[in-house]
Amino acid sequence: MKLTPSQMAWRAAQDIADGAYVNLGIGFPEMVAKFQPPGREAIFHTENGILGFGEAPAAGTEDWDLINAGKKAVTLKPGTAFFHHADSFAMVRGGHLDVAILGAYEVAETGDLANWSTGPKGVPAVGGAMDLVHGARQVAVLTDHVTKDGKPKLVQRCSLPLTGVGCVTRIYSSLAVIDVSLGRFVLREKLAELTLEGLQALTGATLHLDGPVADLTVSEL
Amino acid sequence: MKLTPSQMAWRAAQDIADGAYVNLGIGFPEMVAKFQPPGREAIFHTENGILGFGEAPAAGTEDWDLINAGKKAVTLKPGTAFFHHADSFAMVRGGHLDVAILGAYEVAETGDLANWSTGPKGVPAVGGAMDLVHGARQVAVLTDHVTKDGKPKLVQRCSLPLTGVGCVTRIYSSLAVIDVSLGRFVLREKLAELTLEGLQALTGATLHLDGPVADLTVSEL
Amino acid sequence: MDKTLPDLATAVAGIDDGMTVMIGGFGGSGAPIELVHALIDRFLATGHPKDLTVVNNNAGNGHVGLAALIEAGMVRKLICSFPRSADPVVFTEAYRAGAIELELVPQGTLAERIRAGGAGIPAFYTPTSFGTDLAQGKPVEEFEGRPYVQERWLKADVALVKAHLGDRLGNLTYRMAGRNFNPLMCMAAAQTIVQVSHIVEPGGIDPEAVVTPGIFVQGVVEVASPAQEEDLNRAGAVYPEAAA
Amino acid sequence: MDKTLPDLATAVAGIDDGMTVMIGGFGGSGAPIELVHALIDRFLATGHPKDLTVVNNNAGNGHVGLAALIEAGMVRKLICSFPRSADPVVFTEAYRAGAIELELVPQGTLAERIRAGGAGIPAFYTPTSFGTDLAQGKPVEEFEGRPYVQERWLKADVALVKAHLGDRLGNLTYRMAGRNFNPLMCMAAAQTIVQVSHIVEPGGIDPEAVVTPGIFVQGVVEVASPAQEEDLNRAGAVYPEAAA
Repeated sequence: MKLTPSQMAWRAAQDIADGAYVNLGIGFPEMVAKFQPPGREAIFHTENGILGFGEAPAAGTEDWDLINAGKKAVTLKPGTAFFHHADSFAMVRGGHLDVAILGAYEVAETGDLANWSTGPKGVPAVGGAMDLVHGARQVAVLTDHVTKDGKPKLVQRCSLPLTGVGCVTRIYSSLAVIDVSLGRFVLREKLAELTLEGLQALTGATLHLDGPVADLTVSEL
Repeated sequence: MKLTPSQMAWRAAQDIADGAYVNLGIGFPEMVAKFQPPGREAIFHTENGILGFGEAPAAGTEDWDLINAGKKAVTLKPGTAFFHHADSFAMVRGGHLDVAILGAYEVAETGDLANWSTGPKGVPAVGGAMDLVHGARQVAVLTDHVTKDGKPKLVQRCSLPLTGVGCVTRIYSSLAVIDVSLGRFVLREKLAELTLEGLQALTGATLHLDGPVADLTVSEL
Repeated sequence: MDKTLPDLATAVAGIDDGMTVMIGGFGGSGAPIELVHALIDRFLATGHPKDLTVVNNNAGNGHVGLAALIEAGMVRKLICSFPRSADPVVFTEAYRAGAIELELVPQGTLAERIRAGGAGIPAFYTPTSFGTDLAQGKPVEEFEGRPYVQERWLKADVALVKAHLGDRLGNLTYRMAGRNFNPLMCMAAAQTIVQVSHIVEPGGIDPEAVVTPGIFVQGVVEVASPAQEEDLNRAGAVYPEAAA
Repeated sequence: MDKTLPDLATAVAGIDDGMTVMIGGFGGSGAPIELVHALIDRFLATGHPKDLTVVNNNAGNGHVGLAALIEAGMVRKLICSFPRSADPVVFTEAYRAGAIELELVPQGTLAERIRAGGAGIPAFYTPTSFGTDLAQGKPVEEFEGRPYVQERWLKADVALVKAHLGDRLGNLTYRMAGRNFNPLMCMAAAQTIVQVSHIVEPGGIDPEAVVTPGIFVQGVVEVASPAQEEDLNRAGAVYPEAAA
């Protein structure tokens, strides 16, 4: 009774307007590109200097100079542009992206995001995430609602090192769609088979209501 | 008994090494490009985004998208590169130029330069001069030794608004070649027909000697 | 996605009183004269926009383009590095009459402030202008034993830009030294309106040769044979002609 | 003027112990593997250079290129944004053993610090990292009601860069997303050494298409068929082979 990563990606893709400039984080968020609704064409940005690239090439036809930030091969499309890293992050930091969709270890009701360090034991790696949380008009998170151990990933305050303060505006979880607004989680959609109480029990901070909560409906995929 | 602007430009050109990256200020300094010694090829930079341009085109063949900072038409050469203004001034400010040669209203023995404003009455115009005095390894001035009224342009302290503090390293005047070193004018060359006392009388600060003073010899042109 | 616009009048329709407008070009090279003239047409027809703050390297030359914009009385303030030209009479008279405010900025600082505006960098330090009148009132900080002046970003409501090729996604190339401030201004404005000599299909510009990626552009209008300010001035042109 | 170099050994001959070396590339794309391997060859033959500070987006992958440089014990400190990869074992082991120092920098900040180094901007402000561990000890200033972190420029003694075309004046183009940090590193190093797939005559690169103008380049060496890190790793390559 939870969405698969593909289903989360599908749901996130429904909110992306035609012509939007979008950066998709490494991992599950990358899948959002596959689920653009018919008739809409978002333009995808990758930190390593490509705007408007196409989908993955067939295996064996990769060109390893044509990769995305996750080091996966992509393809050219008519209108693709290349640029260097400083121009790429001018796009990010300068507020030119409409949407960034990132993974998360934890998201707080304050909008704080933790997604780069699991603490002092691991090798820390931040990449472009700290830049992406500033600049994009909409910073969304795509994440399982709870950890593998069943602990809430949506919390009052992050316990892990922060990626950004007060930056997340929307969460696409495996159970719900939640806006982050004025320091509160505002529930917009939840799986129909889940009660509000059931969802609250899996969430580390209070879920507020602001108007009706829709059913989170996703096709099988 | 003074050098013409062409002769000053010829003298300055003798000090430019093969392969040097050089920016020439608007006006008399622009003429330096014409007098490169045989076998040497400097690469000229202009603030408006060209590196390695060629000489002026024949009248009537100008392309007004191909101009220098003085808005004069130039030409392409094999190896010319175009770039935008931020990259152009990265070259300047980032210390990538070997030599900048500028005009002057006044130069002080401290190396201070005044060349952008004649005071509150005129319309001020600074252009790229304030950037050029920082960054180029050698900042030279090419100027008449005295004003049209016969007043010294080489002075103890500038009376006009400064372009830069302690930035000038060498002066090619209509009478002499003078280094600016440790807050002093050090005379290197003077016109043979001029006595040291005669030159000092036309100079607003003490001329120091550091080794022999050569004759400033320039062909007729 | 289609960012192409049908005509010049549509291209400048969204520019309102009091806006900050960046205008590309260095002297006449890369100057979007047709867009500027369309803006003057709008002002003559409607009385708007006025009280503009204009950012340009220069202050116009003769009686066309930016000079004509100033002459029409539309510009309250000019931010530029070099308000001199072969024929600067329009700006000079307005300035001496106190009819226009001038913020003089060193050219490299102007370029970097515009880039900073586009890149989300609110402030930076430069050696340029330290110890001069143009650094007055600005914070100074020492790094590695050398003093630097803090400069702030510069943004605009609208940028009017001239490019060479453009596609409907807004990807642009420029023509020689006509590039100058244009790519920077594309980055720094909320609305970037570009006149191009040729609109091409997406893919018609080599992805390696794109100078301004489309993300920085909101509108593209084709002006197939753009005028050069230098040619207009040599011919003694005045805009609008009726004012001659 | 001729900046071409006869071979890889000559290209890396000037790199000394303790230097800061920027190495271009994002993962394997645009990574100058042959220059890095030539540097390893020099170390194996002479014991130098060592104690290098290396600037790269990543920390190597597998046992070639930057990973091999670390494995050879030549790197004292790494400045990077993302020290993870498909096979990060070399860096991870060195890091866990305390054999290598890590300065972790957000990717956009890393790019901007390098550009600032090349552009003569000693410091700038960015929203990135505000309120996080990576902002610790850095000055914070508020502009227009929002807090920003002050970051400093980053320069190098040497940059090792991979480009596509290069001429003897040092003008360069890159290949697709192999561009990444390479043009920035060219600007920020006292000595920029570039491996190109093809050396062309001056004029062989369209002046409009030059990405790195020659002023930022000190040496160019041709490596006609450069290896791709991804291909080497899929083949299980180890450099030098004897170490396998």
